[in-house]
Amino acid sequence: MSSQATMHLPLFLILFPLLLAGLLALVGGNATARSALAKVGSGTVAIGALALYWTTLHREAQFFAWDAVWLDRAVLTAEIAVALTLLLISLRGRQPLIALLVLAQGALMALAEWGGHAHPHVAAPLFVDSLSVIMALIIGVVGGLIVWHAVGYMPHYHHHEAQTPDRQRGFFASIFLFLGAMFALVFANHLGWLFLAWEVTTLCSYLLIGYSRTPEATRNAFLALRLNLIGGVAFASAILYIARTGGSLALNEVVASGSATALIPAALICFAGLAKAAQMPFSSWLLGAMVAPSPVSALLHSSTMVKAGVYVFVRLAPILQDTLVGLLFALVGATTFFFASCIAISQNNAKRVLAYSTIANLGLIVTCASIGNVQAVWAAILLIIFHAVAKALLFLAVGSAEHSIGSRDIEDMEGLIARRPKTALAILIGIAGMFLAPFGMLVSKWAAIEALMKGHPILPVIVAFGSSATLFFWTKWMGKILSTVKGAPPPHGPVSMEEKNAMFFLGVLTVGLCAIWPFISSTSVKPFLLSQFGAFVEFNRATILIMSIMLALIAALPLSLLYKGDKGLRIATPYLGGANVSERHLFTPSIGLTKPVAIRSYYLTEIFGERRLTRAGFIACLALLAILTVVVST
Amino acid sequence: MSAWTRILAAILFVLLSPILAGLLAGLDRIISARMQSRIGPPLLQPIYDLLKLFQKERIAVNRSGHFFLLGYLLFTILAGIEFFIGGDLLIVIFALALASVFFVLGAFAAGSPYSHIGAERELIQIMASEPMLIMCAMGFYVATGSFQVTTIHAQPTPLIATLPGIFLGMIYILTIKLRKSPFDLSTSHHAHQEIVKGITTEFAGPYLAIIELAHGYETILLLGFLYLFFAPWPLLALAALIAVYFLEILADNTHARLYWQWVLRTSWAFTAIVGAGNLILLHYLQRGGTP
Amino acid sequence: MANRTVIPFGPQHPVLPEPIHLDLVIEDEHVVEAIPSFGFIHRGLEKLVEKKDFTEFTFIAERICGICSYIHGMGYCQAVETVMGLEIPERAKWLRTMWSELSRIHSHMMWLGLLADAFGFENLFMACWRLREGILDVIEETSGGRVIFGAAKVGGCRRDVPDDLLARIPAQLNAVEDELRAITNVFRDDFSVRQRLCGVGLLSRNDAYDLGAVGPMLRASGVAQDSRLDGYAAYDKIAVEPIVEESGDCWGRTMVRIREIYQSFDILRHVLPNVPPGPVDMKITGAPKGEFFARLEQPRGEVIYYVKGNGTKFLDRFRVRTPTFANIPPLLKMLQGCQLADVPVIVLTIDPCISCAER
Amino acid sequence: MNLFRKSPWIIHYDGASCNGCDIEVLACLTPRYDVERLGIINTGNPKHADILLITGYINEQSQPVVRTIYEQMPDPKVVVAVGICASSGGIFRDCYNTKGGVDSTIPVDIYVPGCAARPESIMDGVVQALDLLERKRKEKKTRRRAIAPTPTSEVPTP
Repeated sequence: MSSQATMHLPLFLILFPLLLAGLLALVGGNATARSALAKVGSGTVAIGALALYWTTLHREAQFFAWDAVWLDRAVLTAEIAVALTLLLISLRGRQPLIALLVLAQGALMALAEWGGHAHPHVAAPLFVDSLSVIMALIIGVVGGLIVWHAVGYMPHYHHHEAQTPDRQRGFFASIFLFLGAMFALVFANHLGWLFLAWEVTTLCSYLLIGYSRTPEATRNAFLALRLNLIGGVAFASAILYIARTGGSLALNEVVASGSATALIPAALICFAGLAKAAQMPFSSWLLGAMVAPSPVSALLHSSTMVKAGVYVFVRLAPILQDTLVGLLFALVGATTFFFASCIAISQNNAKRVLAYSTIANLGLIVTCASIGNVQAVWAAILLIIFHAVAKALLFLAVGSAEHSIGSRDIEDMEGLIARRPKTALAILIGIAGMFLAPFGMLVSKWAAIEALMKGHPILPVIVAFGSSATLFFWTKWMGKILSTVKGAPPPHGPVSMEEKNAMFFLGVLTVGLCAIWPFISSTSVKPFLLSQFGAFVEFNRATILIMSIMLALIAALPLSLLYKGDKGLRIATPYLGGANVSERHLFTPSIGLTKPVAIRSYYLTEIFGERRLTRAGFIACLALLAILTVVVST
Repeated sequence: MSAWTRILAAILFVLLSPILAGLLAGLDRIISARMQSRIGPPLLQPIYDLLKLFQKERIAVNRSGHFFLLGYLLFTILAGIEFFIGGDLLIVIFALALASVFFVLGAFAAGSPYSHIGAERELIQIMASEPMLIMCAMGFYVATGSFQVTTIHAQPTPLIATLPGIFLGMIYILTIKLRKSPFDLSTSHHAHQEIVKGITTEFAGPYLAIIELAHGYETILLLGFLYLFFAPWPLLALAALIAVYFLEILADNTHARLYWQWVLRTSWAFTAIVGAGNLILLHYLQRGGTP
Repeated sequence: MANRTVIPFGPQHPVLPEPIHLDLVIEDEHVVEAIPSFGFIHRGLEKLVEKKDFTEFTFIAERICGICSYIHGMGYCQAVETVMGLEIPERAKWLRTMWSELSRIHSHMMWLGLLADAFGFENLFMACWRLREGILDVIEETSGGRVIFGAAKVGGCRRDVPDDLLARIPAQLNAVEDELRAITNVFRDDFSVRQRLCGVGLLSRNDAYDLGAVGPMLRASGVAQDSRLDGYAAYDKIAVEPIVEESGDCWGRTMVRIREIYQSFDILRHVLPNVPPGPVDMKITGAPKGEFFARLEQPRGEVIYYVKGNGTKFLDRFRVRTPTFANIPPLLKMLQGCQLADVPVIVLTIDPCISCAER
Repeated sequence: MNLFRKSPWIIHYDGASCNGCDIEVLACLTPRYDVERLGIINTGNPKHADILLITGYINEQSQPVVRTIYEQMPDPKVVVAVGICASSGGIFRDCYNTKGGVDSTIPVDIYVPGCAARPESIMDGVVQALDLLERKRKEKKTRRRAIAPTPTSEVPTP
């Protein structure tokens, strides 16, 4: 147990958002006060996370011994309060299944608490290690930027969706509650505390998804609640199991006890993680979450919620390593990666493409973490970082693009580069960050393939197929933005300053991370891996060099556009079978005088149809989970 | 191999590939012509064509398309350098994929319907061939324990003995990469196509020459991949490469162009069976039969 | 879904050697709609009857189309001869039959090559066209021309063919036929070719009949109809069995044409030794008065020539109803719902002769 | 080295012909004539082509098409009118919608006679076009050099 000196920051990060949530709930009715509070809050959270990172550089894990009975009582009370709230929600929404799930959770937790065995005791309920710090950075910086963006975005949202009642007070309060819960989740060492944070994020996601209160939004919010509560039941069972077997509820001790004793609770918690990380067959809630305003999607997809799901996987990776259970979880992740990537090909709604891509990438993270060897975990952590940044950027940029072109259809983004160059650039950077060498996601994907080879070769094979599908839909989208066929219709509305700021910073982060990831890897990921595995994979310097060359080349290429020496270039009309009319994309049709050419992308629905592949993916993953159940119970 | 020979190999790749690829294409055209009872062009024809294209007027639909072609060429060469200098195979594959993405984006940016359809088809072709390329690297890894070309090249026994399935899969997708029938969906050199020249439709003169040049580099690089299967015995390797290339020409001359669905389905199915099958079998064999 | 690409297909397009234009509406690669546009090679040559006298007009008629040029010229002559009540010499009738069948073979072989080109089988294209040269050689030897050879004449033939040449031709034809077997086997059996032809461009028997398809199109959908049965030229003395396939797809149409090539070889083997001696043309006096039409079987199907004379050297009206024209409605029907890759193949299976259709 | 002599790529367009010359143009590509010996490829895409072969005369509807194709070809380019219709309108000269030969619409460099033009004459026409290509390129170069001092000549001055 180390000094208490740095304990203030984590505590502050947990409590400050909660305080802000309370403040916003009180005075958030006033627009000026609300935006000021939200801005201050987002800035403080981001700075707090950065400060935490700075103060813990190269530090060992620190545990905060804090043994007070009243604290346990308080947590218990909070848990009961959350359960009651959920029960109330389910009764009001006439959702008997949800009520049943809440009651089941309550029963399990009650058994664990008063089931007649020794009350498990956790000496240090909170801790900070480099993984928590990385997660805190993501939550604080990316989450903070998203909140900043939301301040500018929400008035536009209500301008466009005039029929939606303005409940921004509750909106921002929920967001800060969410952030607080996420911080608590990554700093909690006591599984009971972790579970509380877990349930609070579930509750917040319900509130945020159902924000617009349209029938669709309400339905999808309940869907999210239902699926996540199934995971919650598994989590509660894990706690009960540990309590009954007389184990420790401290996360670090669970991990340290190894796969021989802790495999069953770890599997149960990871099952909960699957639901939260929207893996098949639980993926539908994340798609439903698209009805919420863009910042909510960004929050759920990049820095919070789904990241909580994969966080527990990374934490429990040492237990899963080299076990059949781990392999099965890895297969669920890989299968999800493959199917979600393929389905994304058939989608033309930008946010759905992003949603499927999130599901897919979380699948990859789950796969890596479940394999659990040191290199795979390294890849998983880097994937979490890069994905959070690039995906947040994409969601925010798509949200802004939606406001300026009035559609979230990818086909309507044709020629966005000419119409909204900055937003288009943000989207392009985000997409490049998602799949192109030498950007972040690819670096980690490459490490993932190498790491998975040490697991089982079938995993990288599935990943290889899935990633070729990602190449298709991302490139298609980039091409759509770049292709200048139509003339530029006038943009709808302005983009607010806050939105621009957030997109700018995230864009810089996406590109900047490519340059500084070796630094992050050695300062933050390395200590964590050393503490967990006692080993670390050094990266080949030549590889880093060639990646840097590629980055430099890509950066230098646009400079060639500045070179105006090409006076010999003649601009000609495109090839239209000789039927051109003098203007660029008009041709002489069969009937009528002129007709514009229309170009649409391929969606390959006959092979990558959503319904068919979703069913196939669900069946495959359910079968894997069934095998998993058999393996765990024997 | 010493560092100097590796650097020399990379330099030779950059300098000689266009000529080598040109000769290969010339030979291809002559053999094809003979198969069609024709005499065919001179051996140096592709090189004449390339040089001529550089002398043509530069025309384009807009000012941005050719910028992407530069990326295509640069990253193809970079991938080749990384390969011949003995670097990481996965990096080579990713750089190659990046190059292809640039090419496709160039065609998208050209904003013409025919090049757009060509670009979409090219994407389908990339999607069809990409898994096999990655599996090839994975096969080398399982067999040698490394992704480094130098290590793979230094194996004492030819890898074809342990990776026959991977080799077959590579031949299959080579047909896609070389744009040969039945897989010449996005563009092709000879036959008339429903999408005119597909992805290259809007690129004229020097820009077309850049594409041809990059394609030449890509061809040599892919043959380099195949060479690795026979690395310890260079003569056998040469014979195998000639045989494979002849096989590609033969396939080109004995097949109609097929549908994209067919191309995608068969190449995924075939590479999944022979490639992944080979990998998994090898994985278990190496573990001594104890899964 | 509204993700529809709209592109112009033609008039300049490498797989359509002749300019027609389609507004293609496609979804992914499925053709939703194809709206044709014509007129790029409309010459208005029917109107030329006012400027050229009826014997001279034979040359114009031969240039309705350069592929089945001879049959156009002969059909026109036949119509005029009927109006004028001329009975042409027997030898001329047999020679006309010979040249019609030679034209049919060369046209079908050319078509086979173009079809192969359309589905991207370059080697097959080259092979078909290489053999076709053998037929063109025969045509050149007998008439002096390759594609437009001007052998038709009102009242018979412009040229006689020496008997020793007639005796030599069967050997030449046999040589071509032997080599052709190997090629047509590819069309029949090759895996990739069948992938591209079988089940593509289905036209049911009823549709073919209702939409007025003619020629191999109609016969491939199971309707046994062949104008040669009407017995013009020397066909009344030759047993012609209409070649019918039931499948109604592109493969069926290919098979019909391939079998017709062999049928034409058989007919020629029967015709060549039996060409009777005698003159090949007759002297024409007067001018046509009255109206009539001739109905012939072209390689592409049934063609109708309508002639109306007023007793002067210049006809009142000349009208051709060409098979391609009749086959356009079925074509549009077939194009709906096909793949983009099938568009050239389907367009080609009607064996389009736009020059004929637009005149 | 005169590269255009070695690698002329052609494009063929049917103005308004009877098909006779068209199939003879195609026949040039096939084994008996095999123009690929001379490095000739039938590209089918104006943007890749050096030589435009036009068969048939020009009518109302094909005129803009021919113009478009000609404009889309990069310099240096040569136009070969194949057959007597393309040269002068030929037998169809008296038709009511004729615009005349190809030279009524775009500048023609080589005229190939014949009805239908035989493959041999078409090849002869193409071969005669080869030297023209190189000459045109040189001309253009010198012309550009002459114009070079006034690069703003394209911009209309107010």
